[in-house]
Amino acid sequence: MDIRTIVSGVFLFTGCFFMFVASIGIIRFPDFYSRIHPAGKGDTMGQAMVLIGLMIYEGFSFVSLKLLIIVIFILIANPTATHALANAAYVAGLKPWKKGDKR
Amino acid sequence: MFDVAAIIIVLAAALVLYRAIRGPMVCDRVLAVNVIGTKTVVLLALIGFIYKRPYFLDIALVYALINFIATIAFLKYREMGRLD
Amino acid sequence: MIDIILLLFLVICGFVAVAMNDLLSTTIILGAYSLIMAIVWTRLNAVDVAFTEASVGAGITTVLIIAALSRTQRMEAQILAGGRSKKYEKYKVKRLLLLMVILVTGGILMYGTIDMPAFGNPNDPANLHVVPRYIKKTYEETGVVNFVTAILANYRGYDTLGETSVIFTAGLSVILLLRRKK
Amino acid sequence: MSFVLTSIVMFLFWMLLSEEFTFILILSGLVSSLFVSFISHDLLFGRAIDKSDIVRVHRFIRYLPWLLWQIIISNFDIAYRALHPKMPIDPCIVRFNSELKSELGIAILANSITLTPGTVTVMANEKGDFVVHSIVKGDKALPGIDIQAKVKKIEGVMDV
Repeated sequence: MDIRTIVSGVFLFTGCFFMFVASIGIIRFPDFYSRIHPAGKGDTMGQAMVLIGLMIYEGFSFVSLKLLIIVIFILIANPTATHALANAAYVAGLKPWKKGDKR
Repeated sequence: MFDVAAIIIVLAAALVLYRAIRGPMVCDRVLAVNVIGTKTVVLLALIGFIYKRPYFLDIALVYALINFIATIAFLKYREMGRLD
Repeated sequence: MIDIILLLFLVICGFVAVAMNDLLSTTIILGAYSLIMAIVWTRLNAVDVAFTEASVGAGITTVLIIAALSRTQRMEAQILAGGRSKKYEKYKVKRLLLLMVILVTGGILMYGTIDMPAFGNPNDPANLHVVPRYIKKTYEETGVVNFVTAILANYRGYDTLGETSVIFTAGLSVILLLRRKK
Repeated sequence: MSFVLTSIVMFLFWMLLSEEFTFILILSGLVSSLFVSFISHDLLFGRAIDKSDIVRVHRFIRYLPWLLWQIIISNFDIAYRALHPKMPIDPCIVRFNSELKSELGIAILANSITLTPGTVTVMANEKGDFVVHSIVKGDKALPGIDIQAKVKKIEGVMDV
């Protein structure tokens, strides 16, 4: 166990934790608009964390360059996709959930 | 290490699948499938590292691109009512 | 462990996709099915099958089905919601009949698999003739690193070419059908 | 100009994916990247690149650490709200007009709002109108003026 493995493990499991929390959020939150929050943030960051952990484990090579490209693409595309989804729901006229409505 | 992480992510995807099945609206389902897609990308990268065959990353890259396309096609259908 | 969860996923997705009333939701669930199927292919080390599953199953098929849906009805016909009408009773009988047919067919197919040799046994006749050659000589004969890819694209090249042309024709006919007349 | 740049980017991407440097691979990569950029060279670099773009990229890189820090904070926020047994959320929708003009600035602001704590962009159009869904009411609902100021600084003297 050298120091690099430990650091990459920390990144890996932090990312896994955030992805898991995002899933729980998607299940628990009451309406579509609030479900977008964990999908847009938790997943983006969890995924970036896991892939950065893999990059640290791998060191500098073609593989980590590919991982970097995936991370950058996802940091751009994932918020855009959630934003597009929210836009579709907004255009369709979906009303947001208010505090006090039933879940 | 990678095995445990992969299992955690698969379980998270299982939770999201519940939302995809239950989801009261179509939008919820698309959101859930989009999230499953991002988890799939990570899972593919992890499987590549488990098997020590990092060329699996190419599939992960293709996935990251395709996941986006399907979502955008669906949204175009919802907004315009057609695809062409 | 992961494999079992993934296969369970596939079964659940299949059942749900059949049970849905809304065709758009079914399409989306099938998208999730494809995503998971590609992970299974990857775990079986069949990289290019996973590629195909990713691009055809999750990408193009979803887009094409949505394009087809945009020209037709999305929801299932209202017979289901009809309650206790005579038509509904007839529908129920028909459905039971269909279930019987499916069960019998499935049973026959399952019976057929009993004669097959055990999976992964090295002494089976299927694993004695060409498989050792594929494993040993793939790299020197074809120059391809992954031998699932080599089998698909080199040794069975004509087969794959036929499949590809079928998919290409299907794509062309879908474009012809869906193209909007100005 | 845009043709050459696009084909260079495409060819670099090809080399990255292939990882092997044999003659046949380089040749086919060259041919296919030229073909792709022949079809779609106006997509990636729509207009000519001048000096202000380089300044803008520099400013954007300086903006990134702050954004990363905000992403981390927002994740802890989401984790707290999702795991808390009572789920302390009180969503509302906020409309405002940012005075951004360029498409790039609007895109950056929309993605930044989605990634910062408590808010998600629901709609943004080219006039700079934003509709934001916030998970808490009150002061925190409106995405801070500082994000807008920061993005405006990146946008800089835009001549569009």
